[in-house]
Amino acid sequence: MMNSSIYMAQIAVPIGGAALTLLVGAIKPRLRPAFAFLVGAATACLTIITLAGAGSPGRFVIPWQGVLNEFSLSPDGLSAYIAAAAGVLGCLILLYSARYMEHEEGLTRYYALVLLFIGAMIGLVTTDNLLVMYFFWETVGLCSYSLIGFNYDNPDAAKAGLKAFITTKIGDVGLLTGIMTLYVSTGTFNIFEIIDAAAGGAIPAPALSLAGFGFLMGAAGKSAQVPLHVWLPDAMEAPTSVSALIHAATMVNAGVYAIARTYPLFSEVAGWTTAVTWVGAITALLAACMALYARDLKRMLAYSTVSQLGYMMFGIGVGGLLASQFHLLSHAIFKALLFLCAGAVIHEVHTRNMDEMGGLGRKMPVIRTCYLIGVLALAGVPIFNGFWSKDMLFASALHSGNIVPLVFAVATAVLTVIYSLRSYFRVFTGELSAAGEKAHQSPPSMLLPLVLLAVGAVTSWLIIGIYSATLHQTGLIGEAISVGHLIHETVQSTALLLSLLALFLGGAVVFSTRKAKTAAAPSGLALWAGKGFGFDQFYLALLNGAYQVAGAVISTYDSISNWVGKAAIFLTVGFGKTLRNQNIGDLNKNLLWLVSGIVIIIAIVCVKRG
Amino acid sequence: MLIYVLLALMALSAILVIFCRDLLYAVISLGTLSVFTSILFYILGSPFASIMELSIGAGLITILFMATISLVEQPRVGHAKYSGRSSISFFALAAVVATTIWVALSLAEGVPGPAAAASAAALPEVLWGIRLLDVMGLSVVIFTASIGIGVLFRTEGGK
Amino acid sequence: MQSPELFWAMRILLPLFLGAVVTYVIGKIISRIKGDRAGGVVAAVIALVVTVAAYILCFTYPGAASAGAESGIAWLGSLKPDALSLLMAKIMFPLVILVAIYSLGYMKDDSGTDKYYALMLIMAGGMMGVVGAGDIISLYVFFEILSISSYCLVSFRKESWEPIEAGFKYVIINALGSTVAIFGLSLLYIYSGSVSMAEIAAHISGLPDLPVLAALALITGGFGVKAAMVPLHSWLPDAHSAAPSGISALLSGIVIQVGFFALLRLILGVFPLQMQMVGTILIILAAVTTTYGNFIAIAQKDIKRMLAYSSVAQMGYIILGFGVGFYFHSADGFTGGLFHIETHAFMKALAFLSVGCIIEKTGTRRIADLKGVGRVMPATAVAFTIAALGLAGIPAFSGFMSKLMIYKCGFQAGTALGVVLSSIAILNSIISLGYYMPAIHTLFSPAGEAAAKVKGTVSPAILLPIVIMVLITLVLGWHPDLGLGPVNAAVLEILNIIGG
Amino acid sequence: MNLAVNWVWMLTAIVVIAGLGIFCIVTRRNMFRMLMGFTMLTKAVTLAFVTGGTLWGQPGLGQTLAIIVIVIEAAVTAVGLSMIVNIYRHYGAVNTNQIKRLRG
Repeated sequence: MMNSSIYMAQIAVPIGGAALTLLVGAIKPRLRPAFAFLVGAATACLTIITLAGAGSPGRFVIPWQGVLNEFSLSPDGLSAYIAAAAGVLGCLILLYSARYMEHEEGLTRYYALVLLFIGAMIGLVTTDNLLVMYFFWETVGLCSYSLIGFNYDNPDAAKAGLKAFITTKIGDVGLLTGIMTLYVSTGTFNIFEIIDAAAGGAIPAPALSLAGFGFLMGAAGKSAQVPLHVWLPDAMEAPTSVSALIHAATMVNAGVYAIARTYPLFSEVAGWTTAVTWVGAITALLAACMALYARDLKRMLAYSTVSQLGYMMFGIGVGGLLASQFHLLSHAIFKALLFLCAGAVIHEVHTRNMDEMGGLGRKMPVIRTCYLIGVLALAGVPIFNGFWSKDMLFASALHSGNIVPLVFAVATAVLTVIYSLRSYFRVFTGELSAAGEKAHQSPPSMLLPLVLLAVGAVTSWLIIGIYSATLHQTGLIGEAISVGHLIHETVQSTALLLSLLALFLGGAVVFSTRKAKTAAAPSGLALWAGKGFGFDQFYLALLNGAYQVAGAVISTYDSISNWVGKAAIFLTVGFGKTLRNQNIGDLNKNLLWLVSGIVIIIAIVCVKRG
Repeated sequence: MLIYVLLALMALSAILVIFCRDLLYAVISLGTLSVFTSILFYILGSPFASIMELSIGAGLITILFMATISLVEQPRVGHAKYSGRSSISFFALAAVVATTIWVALSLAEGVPGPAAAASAAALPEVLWGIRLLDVMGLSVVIFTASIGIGVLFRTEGGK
Repeated sequence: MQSPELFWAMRILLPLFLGAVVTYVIGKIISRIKGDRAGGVVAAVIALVVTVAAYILCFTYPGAASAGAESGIAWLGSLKPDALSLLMAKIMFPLVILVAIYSLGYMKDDSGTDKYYALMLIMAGGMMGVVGAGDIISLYVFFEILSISSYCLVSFRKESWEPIEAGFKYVIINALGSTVAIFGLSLLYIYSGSVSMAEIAAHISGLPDLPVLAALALITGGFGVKAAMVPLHSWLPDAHSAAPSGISALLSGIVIQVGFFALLRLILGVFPLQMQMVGTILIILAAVTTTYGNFIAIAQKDIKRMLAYSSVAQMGYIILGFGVGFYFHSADGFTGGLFHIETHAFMKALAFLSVGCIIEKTGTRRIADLKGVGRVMPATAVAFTIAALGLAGIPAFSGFMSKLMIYKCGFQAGTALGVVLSSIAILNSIISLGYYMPAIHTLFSPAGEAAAKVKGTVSPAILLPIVIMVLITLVLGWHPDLGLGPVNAAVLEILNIIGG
Repeated sequence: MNLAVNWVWMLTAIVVIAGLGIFCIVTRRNMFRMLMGFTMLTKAVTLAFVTGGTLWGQPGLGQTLAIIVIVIEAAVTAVGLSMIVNIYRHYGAVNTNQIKRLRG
């Protein structure tokens, strides 16, 4: 049993640090990065320390009375690891920011918001009070709004922030409805008590299902699931370090967490798991198609985040809580790695268009290696952490018999391999582009986080034993599995075939078409694939087909979502304008309205009486 | 009987206020309305209210209206230039008629009989006794109105 | 033992009204001798001393212990203050004090500020009279004191056309409204033969049904004008946007709520048997009011007008709380409504004060012209942002807490109607983001012309109230219980009356 | 005090005058006439109070209430009239047709 004040500290340190950053910014602006990093490091240490006690959750309560009831924290296995991801990755991102952001304006705001973001995320996952969770949930939203719109001189950035905030807020309507429904049925905000009450049948079925779908809506908003994912790609206007923070460490994990947390509560609700599965599967496939089509490096990574989040949702839907959460951790590491690499590249070449990059591998060898590791993890190549978790996801889906969504997931895996490897080749191999002429290796303080993350991407799956044991102890999964067990299972399972198939198909497409795309001397494997198999034409056609499909999907989807968004805005504003035009400033007309209002009241009275 | 005549006259002068063309005649009709009201008050056994109505309603307010109308120098604007009057008037008049009928019918239901024996406290006792707070309130109202009119007519250079 | 009536008359009303006279007289003398500005400062200081003194005195309320005590003075019988009145006093006084401090900086170049502060005190006294009144005539008298002083305050800057046009519309519409209300009250008098609310309530079950309901409808409609229920609201956007910003803050923050309070007093005092009916009317009006206010605010181009329409929408929330409370007999509804009055008072006042400061510096009120103001006036713009986020009901700001209670009461009712009402309320908070966020967005977007005009710093007299209100908004957002004490007492009072 | 009055007619007259007052405020476009409508409406209220006082044998109370209403009416009318003067100074008109700048 951990000393419980440490739970409080891991929230209080970053949030208090955020407040102090304002002070530091006012007194000694030069010290801001160092100070923020120290706070981040302290937070990271605290979150890691709490991991040890996560198996037997303590409950730490500050009596808060009244509306909030109590400010209670109970970091169990589920939350402790997400909190640790937020803390550690946040710390690395802060280290990276020191150099990456050094020439920007408004750094006080930046560091304060990043620390607040990390603190709020840790608070979000560690509290067991749904209302407090909602508080942090919205705080995270506000932080993301301000950080995405950090460069408010850039109208696109400001608009993207606004879009992120309002889109996620639409999802929050569902979440708040869900929370209120649960509260009213059970009289408590404590999620564990609610789960117990639901098990005892205290919550009527309609209320439970309203709450379940409300939570799904909230999660879809926060975790960028279809159809509320539109904000995430636009959020690319943020500085890259912020993107890494949002995509890997904090914001988007919240939705997946909320669904995982309430899984025991809603799993019996009719249609809920199916809905989660399908939302996840469709999101995964759709976003992968879009990633294939993207030319902007960060945009591609953003779509890939949406796609991977779809996997996590899909995993929860098919009952693979462990797989899903494990994938969340893997994804957090490799996606942070990819974003930070991308940031380093963009920092040097000053463009985000992959067509204008190329051949950077020679100029930036360390980053090349790190990016390659990230890409391999994303693609699910064996040994890297993404492979294991993805394989577990497939295994869970197979186990639960959700075949059609599984087909979606495998198709997504194929596309993932294609776009991720292609991005590597386009950026780091081939001829050196004009933009890359002046590129330099990044400074050590930016490379250090990359190397650490790369090591993590290779090795993080080894913690599966501890992780699953913790989840098992907190009662979220049936049985823990050890590393050996994991390897054994994976090698034996049918899912491995699916993974490898996806890898093979994707790899074949990439390598066979590399030659066609880049006129440079083909490397060994592509030559072999192209000439040896003679599949060249076939794969090229396949790729073209995929491209066309992706193009069609994205343009259709874009036009639909644009149309819907525009229609909603048009209707709202139009309705407002119509109302506004009603008031022509004529006193007599207003008085007539007023008198008719009184007559209406009299009429209501008459009707009600009669 | 006199009461009914007075009521009819009141209604008539009210209609005159609304419909007569000349604004000055409208003001005079308003004064007439006050005078009739005041007579009615007297008949109903309320001499003080009657005097107040006569002096304030028929006197002060009429003079205020007259003075202001002469101040804006548009005594004969009449309502020749009304536009959109027909539609508004129609609806409003319909609303008035409907409400009147409804109210009259519904109110007829339970008019209390004249009280047999009520505590008939005289006016001064009531006014300076139990309603003293309201009288103080009235002095505040007058103070407020005078400051307010001072605000609206202040001549000092403003911002 | 001091009786509540005597307490209210001597410690709340007397200081305010007497203070108004003193403020006016001394302010006038000083401004004759030393000039307008000095007179204004002196008047402001006297007004501040008076309000602070009355505020301190209002904490000496002996509470429930004195509830049965008789003053022995017959004419004080027309006052009947209770916990509800005390709650309003505790909201109003800080607001008036802060606005008076703000006006010290904001109105320093205006003439006739001696009258301004006197009218402000009278307005405060009128409000306190309305919330403490125990019979229908005193209620009406104080309501008219409130109305007349606010007419004159709205048109205070008579040099430009806007306050005058708004003022005239305000006078006509509100005069109509309050006269309709007193007409309804006169019906009550004709049928019951009494003007004391307690006596009317005692007789009301014996009265014929229709006149009572007619009176109820007329009173609701009449006071509803002051409470800005749609479609009785049309004066509000004009008056609130044309008034000096301090007065806009008072009008939006507390005056329209007092208008509703007049109605509430009568409902509680006279019509406890018609709860369902009242609930129905209020729920319908509230749903319409909130939705209408939010939609029309989206289309506004003038930032003060936008805030004024947002007041309409927020008033809808308050009325919704009470409507649900009456209809479903739920204490949570009353808590939500009263707490929203409290939080909204400070948030909306904050919004108006900060916007007033921005308008004064930039000289424009068009939202589109305010680009980049957030960079040259960061503190004020951040204060506006906090107010707007609070008004939109984002957690961590006080507005969320009060709105949460209003959402909760709908769900708690357990019926489809309750869930629908809560959903309407929640959806409306999204719609409201549609105008708050673009405004914030504009303030912080790249600099425009207006931002270039800003010169000099904001005076401390303007900044101090803004900072205090920011603190209140943030603290109540995290620890609502600090503000819930008086609210709970008031809710208990309501439940006592309606027997819940 | 027992006058041979049919109270229903009395009430009807009150309602009719009030209705005419409201009608006048709503439909007339001349500001003076709008204020006159308000005055008429108030007359109906005073009459109602006096009627009530007579009806219940409380002439003192009825008169007091009527006096209160009359004084307030005068105050509001005075403020309204000074508003009209100011409007005239700004707009050169006293007709609501021309006072429509605040809209939307």
